[in-house]
Amino acid sequence: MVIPTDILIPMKRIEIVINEDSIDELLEMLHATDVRGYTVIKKAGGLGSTGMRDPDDYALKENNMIIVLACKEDQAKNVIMTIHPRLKDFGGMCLISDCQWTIGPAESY
Amino acid sequence: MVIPTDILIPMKRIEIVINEDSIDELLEMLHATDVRGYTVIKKAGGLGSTGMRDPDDYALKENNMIIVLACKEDQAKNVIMTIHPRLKDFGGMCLISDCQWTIGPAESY
Amino acid sequence: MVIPTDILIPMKRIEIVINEDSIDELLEMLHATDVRGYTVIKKAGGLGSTGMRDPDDYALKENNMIIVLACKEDQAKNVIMTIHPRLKDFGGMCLISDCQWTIGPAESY
Amino acid sequence: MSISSLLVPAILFFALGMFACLIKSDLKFPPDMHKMIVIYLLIGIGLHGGKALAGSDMGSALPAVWAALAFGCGLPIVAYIILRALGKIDPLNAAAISAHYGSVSAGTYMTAVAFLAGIGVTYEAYPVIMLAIMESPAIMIGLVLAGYSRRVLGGEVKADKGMMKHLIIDAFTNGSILLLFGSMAIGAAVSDASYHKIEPFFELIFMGALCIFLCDMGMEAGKRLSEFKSVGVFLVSFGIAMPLIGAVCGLFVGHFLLGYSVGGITLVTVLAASCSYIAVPPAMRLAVPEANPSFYLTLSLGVTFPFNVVVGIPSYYAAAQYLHATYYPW
Amino acid sequence: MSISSLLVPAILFFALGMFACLIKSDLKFPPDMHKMIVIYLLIGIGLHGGKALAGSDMGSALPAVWAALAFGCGLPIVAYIILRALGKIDPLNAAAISAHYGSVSAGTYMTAVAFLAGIGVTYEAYPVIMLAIMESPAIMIGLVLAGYSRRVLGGEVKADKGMMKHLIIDAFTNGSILLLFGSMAIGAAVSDASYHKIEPFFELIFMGALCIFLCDMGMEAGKRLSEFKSVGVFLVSFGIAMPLIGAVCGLFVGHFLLGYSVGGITLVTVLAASCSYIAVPPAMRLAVPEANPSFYLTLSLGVTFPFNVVVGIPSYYAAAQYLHATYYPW
Amino acid sequence: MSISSLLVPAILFFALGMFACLIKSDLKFPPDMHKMIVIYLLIGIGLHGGKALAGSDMGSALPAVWAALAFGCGLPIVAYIILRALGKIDPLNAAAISAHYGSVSAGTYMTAVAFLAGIGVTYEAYPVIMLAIMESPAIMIGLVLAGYSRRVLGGEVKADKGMMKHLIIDAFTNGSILLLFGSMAIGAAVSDASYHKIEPFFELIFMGALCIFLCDMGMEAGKRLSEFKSVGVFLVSFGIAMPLIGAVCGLFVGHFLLGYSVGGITLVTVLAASCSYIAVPPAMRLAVPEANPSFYLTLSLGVTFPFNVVVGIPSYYAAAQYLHATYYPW
Ligand SMILES: Nc1ncnc2c1ncn2[C@@H]1O[C@H](COP(=O)(O)O)[C@@H](O)[C@H]1O
Ligand SMILES: Nc1ncnc2c1ncn2[C@@H]1O[C@H](COP(=O)(O)O)[C@@H](O)[C@H]1O
Ligand SMILES: Nc1ncnc2c1ncn2[C@@H]1O[C@H](COP(=O)(O)O)[C@@H](O)[C@H]1O
Ligand code: NA
Ligand code: NA
Ligand code: NA
Repeated sequence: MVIPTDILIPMKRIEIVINEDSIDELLEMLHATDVRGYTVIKKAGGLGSTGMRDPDDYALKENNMIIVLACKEDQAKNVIMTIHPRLKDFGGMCLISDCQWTIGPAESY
Repeated sequence: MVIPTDILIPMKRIEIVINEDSIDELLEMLHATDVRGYTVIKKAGGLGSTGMRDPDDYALKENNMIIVLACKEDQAKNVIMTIHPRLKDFGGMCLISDCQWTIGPAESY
Repeated sequence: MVIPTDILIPMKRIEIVINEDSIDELLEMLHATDVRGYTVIKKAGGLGSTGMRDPDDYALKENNMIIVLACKEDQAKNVIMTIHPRLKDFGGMCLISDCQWTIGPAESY
Repeated sequence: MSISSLLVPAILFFALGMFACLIKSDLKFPPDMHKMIVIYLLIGIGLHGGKALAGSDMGSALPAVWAALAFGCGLPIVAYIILRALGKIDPLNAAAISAHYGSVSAGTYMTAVAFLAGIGVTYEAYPVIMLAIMESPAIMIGLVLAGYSRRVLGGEVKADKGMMKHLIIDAFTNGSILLLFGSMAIGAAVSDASYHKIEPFFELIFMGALCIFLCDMGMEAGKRLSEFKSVGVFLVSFGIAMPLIGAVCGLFVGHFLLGYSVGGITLVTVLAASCSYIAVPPAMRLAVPEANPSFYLTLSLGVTFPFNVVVGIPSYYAAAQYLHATYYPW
Repeated sequence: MSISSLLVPAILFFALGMFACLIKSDLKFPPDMHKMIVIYLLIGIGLHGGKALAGSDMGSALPAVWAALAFGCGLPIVAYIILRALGKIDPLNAAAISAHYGSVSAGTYMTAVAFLAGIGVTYEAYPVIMLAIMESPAIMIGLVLAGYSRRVLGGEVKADKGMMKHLIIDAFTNGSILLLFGSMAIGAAVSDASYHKIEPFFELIFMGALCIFLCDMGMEAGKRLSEFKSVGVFLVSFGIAMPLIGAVCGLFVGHFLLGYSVGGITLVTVLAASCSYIAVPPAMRLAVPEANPSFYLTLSLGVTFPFNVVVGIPSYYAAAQYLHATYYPW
Repeated sequence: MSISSLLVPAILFFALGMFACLIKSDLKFPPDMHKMIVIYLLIGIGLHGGKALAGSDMGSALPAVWAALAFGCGLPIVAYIILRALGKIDPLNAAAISAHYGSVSAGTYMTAVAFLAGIGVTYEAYPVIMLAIMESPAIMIGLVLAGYSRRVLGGEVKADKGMMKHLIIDAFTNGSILLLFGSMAIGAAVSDASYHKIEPFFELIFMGALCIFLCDMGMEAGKRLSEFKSVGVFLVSFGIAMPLIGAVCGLFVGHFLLGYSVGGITLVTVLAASCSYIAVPPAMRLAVPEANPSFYLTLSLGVTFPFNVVVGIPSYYAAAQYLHATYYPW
């Protein structure tokens, strides 16, 4: 890789999509695993096993939220193992992939 | 990988950015490939070959939409081969990367 | 990989989360590195070293912005080396990962 | 009642919205604008109702309460039977659709109020109580019908008490019901002097704001209406027949049981004929996930609502007038 | 006309918005608020115009229609020639900019209405028709000019019929034009009694809402104005000269051809002098992607609009007064 | 002053909002709606104040300005001492909280105006100047207190001049302050005839719009109030005691130093007793990142604001009445 590796840290990127109603419970679980950083996108729509969700829909008003979180591998394990049992009820999806954190900002992971 | 692999399924993550005007056509194409899940983010902005798009711009009112979709590799192939010929007209971008789906939620892929 | 590789270009995906206030400076830096495409999501929330940010919060009104940008590896290096020194002040995070660009749309990278 | 008196601005704006949708105009109101106007209109109708109630005999309100409960419980059962017997609609979709017809549409009610105001007809204070009360019971009946349907289907009926409780709580803490009841209480509590200070905002400009609301609803109805092919001829006919059945019940109850004036009968009829698109859809989505939302939304927003606004209200008024003139029982 | 009569609140709020932008205040109105007020104002101006038209001789409206079409077609050509001949602006940018000057700005029109109301001057019912009609033709002329420019540039001109058709349809299903025509029709159709019910919302509070709109526009104009360096001295001068040329045409047409009162002449002049920032920019973005949007947006929002609001309107009024007093031909 | 005169709609709507939060209703107003109403209310209060000031003796405004500055500087210091001495609150949190109590809450001020209007009490034109002036100085004092606290804590005090400058500029280009001052200036500048044109929007419907604002604030306060456990008994008591201390100062200054009428004293008292939740929180978040925002937000939005709205305003009015009747010094 041409980018000097000393400014990059290998990490996991976790991306969760979930019904807005369940967000409080999910965040509490994340806080319990000592996650120190995540990013939240509200008012997302989508299609899934429970049908369509469109935040602009006049009558149904169902929103998805997206949570993106970068963390070290052992913490990722922690997160996944913690939320895994509840995912069945949350619905939505939870993806994990590899990424690299650019050193610089406060280590909020 | 420290996370037990039996709760993870290797998948592809497809991320499409597209002008809001073309979204209906794109979604129809996705539905035609039997995609069973995707997530949509509206009111995104950006820069591309056709210039800047800013959803808050007073006069131009051009929005991007982001579609993220996780699926098995063969389905990903399906999706890419289906939308590939239209991408020239859609503009925007279509990225594919590797990810892992955490078993738990309904298999909406 | 089952998707014909001649329609895919290996690329880097850079994902930056930053306080909305710093966005202008960041975008200027990106423009200076001749980045020709990026996507912006506004009004994101999140948790980080500086605490919670919630775009819907009544009193604090702090928003994150997410910038996603796909580019070739050498340009990615360019981007990272340019913004790296400023990341300490920007806060937030900057992730890099591998992805593949589907040939078709104008080459806005 | 001349033709020109039928040209109530609110209804014309509804037509304009449907027209915009028909010609595929890019006209689009911000979603938040819609939410804001709904909040405003609910508070306005509540305050006005509360003030009127404060000046009227509360004992006489009881029959209205009973009538509201009867409509809320009875109409969904009628609807369910029709859908199952005549339409061979599958039980769960039938249950979900039925629930909508026991509840009410504040938008239709307000259009009727605008209609009566436009032709200068007065009405009793009680129908607004019925409006507030009728939102919820239909949801309960919908749950019962869905449970019954599941038993009919022979599937295992997980006695989801949690869901039941959740929905019942929802039905009573529901934002729009709270706004309606809350502002009715406030309207009843405040002094006349205080009320006059807020009257310009909540009454004077009410009818104009209603126009913007109905223009938006016209677009929404138009969007839904365009899906009517996926819904089928039977359901579309049901979406017109059911409000007529409700209307007959409403006329009867309003005139013979409640003994209201022509304006009051019209409003009771509109309540019985209208069908919810605010409180019931999300509840049914949650309680009967097997049902297809595009069925009940197309019916409620795309068929019954426009039918009531454009054809129903003037007809109900004419019928009330006829009834009042013919069978005046006192 | 004393100085204090020039201090119309709407214009002062415009200045406040520009000032906020100048001192880099964090003042920012929600984008949806802007859209909502625009919807409200367009409906208000349409209803008012429709009502006035209903009471006036529709035959006499025809000259106004012709004048509107003439402005919409003629002014862009004048602008194109000036931009090409004097400014050596490249053909496609010239085409895109020109199109804006044949269309109108409802915001400028409403400010002029507020100005006239502030000093108690009446006006004819017809200019509002011109407002509604002038939105679209300029887009067509812009397309023609762009096609001509492409041929001049020698590039292959893909006869993009699809785009042409798409844009023409757009021009007539455009949301703001629909709202304007639709509410004009409604204003003309409803009875006086019905109209009085919605008047408080659409007329009584109109001028106040306009102030908030103009404050927001002031911020927008200020933002655009700050980019004028990238636009160059010639274009900025053009952004001031072109409305003056339009104004001369407007004065001439309004006085000698249409024979309107001072108020009517002022409005016709404002229409001819103003320049679109609603319907035309997205159309040109689509039709002439080679043109730089920051050119036409800076000119239209950052130069011509503030010039018209702050300097233009009172001057046009003074000129109309002078003309009316001097060359009264009847 | 009977009980029913206390039932001001605005306050009842505030209670409704808190109730909705208490029963965990899904009632939620769009965030942009809140921003829009705040913009509207600030402009309305500014215009009204400006108009009143234009008709009054500007020389007599000076004492009000001095009083505002004294409150803005003095009250945070008092608060800081109490928090440090009695509460053993850590210095930086104490500094951040203190700053809020030197600034004002426009929402509380407007509720007081609604209260006085409801019972028909008039007031001087000057308190609105105090409202506009008091927003900023407390931020400066907060910065000074934070600097002092850091020195007390012995930590290296990076003399962050940049931040200081940034915040001072912020304090004066702050959107709400600009709107308030700007519309005061416009209200003072425009002619009566012009003002009458915009009065219906900014005055006539003001009290009604305030109700919606306060309903929303009730929900916000309820949300914050539910966090009061994390804040502790001392801080909650402080959130009630501090406005009372401010009120005593306000009563004294309003009556003995400024010599206002009962209405004017009430407003001055409300200003001294109220506490900012608009301008100060973001400034403290930036300037004192070490402080816990949930402390100052819970206190300001969850404790002091509801206390002032529900209990404070009527009490301050009663006290002003008593003072005026007892120690009438002229
Ligand atoms: N395969 C997928 N790819 C992307 N997003 C998904 C996928 N499956 C589900 N989602 C998202 O998760 C939400 C809820 O999914 P579900 O619980 O399956 O209805 C959907 O509305 C989508 O936004
Ligand atoms: N290299 C890129 N990285 C991220 N987003 C891109 C990139 N290129 C284009 N986009 C997005 O796609 C939109 C349309 O691109 P285009 O059709 O090239 O103008 C842009 O506004 C961006 O949001
Ligand atoms: N580990 C992380 N994962 C995802 N987002 C993060 C992470 N750390 C910080 N962020 C985002 O960056 C924003 C600012 O971070 P900070 O400057 O550390 O407060 C946060 O509000 C989050 O949205
Ligand atoms: Na799923
Ligand atoms: Na592209
Ligand atoms: Na960070």
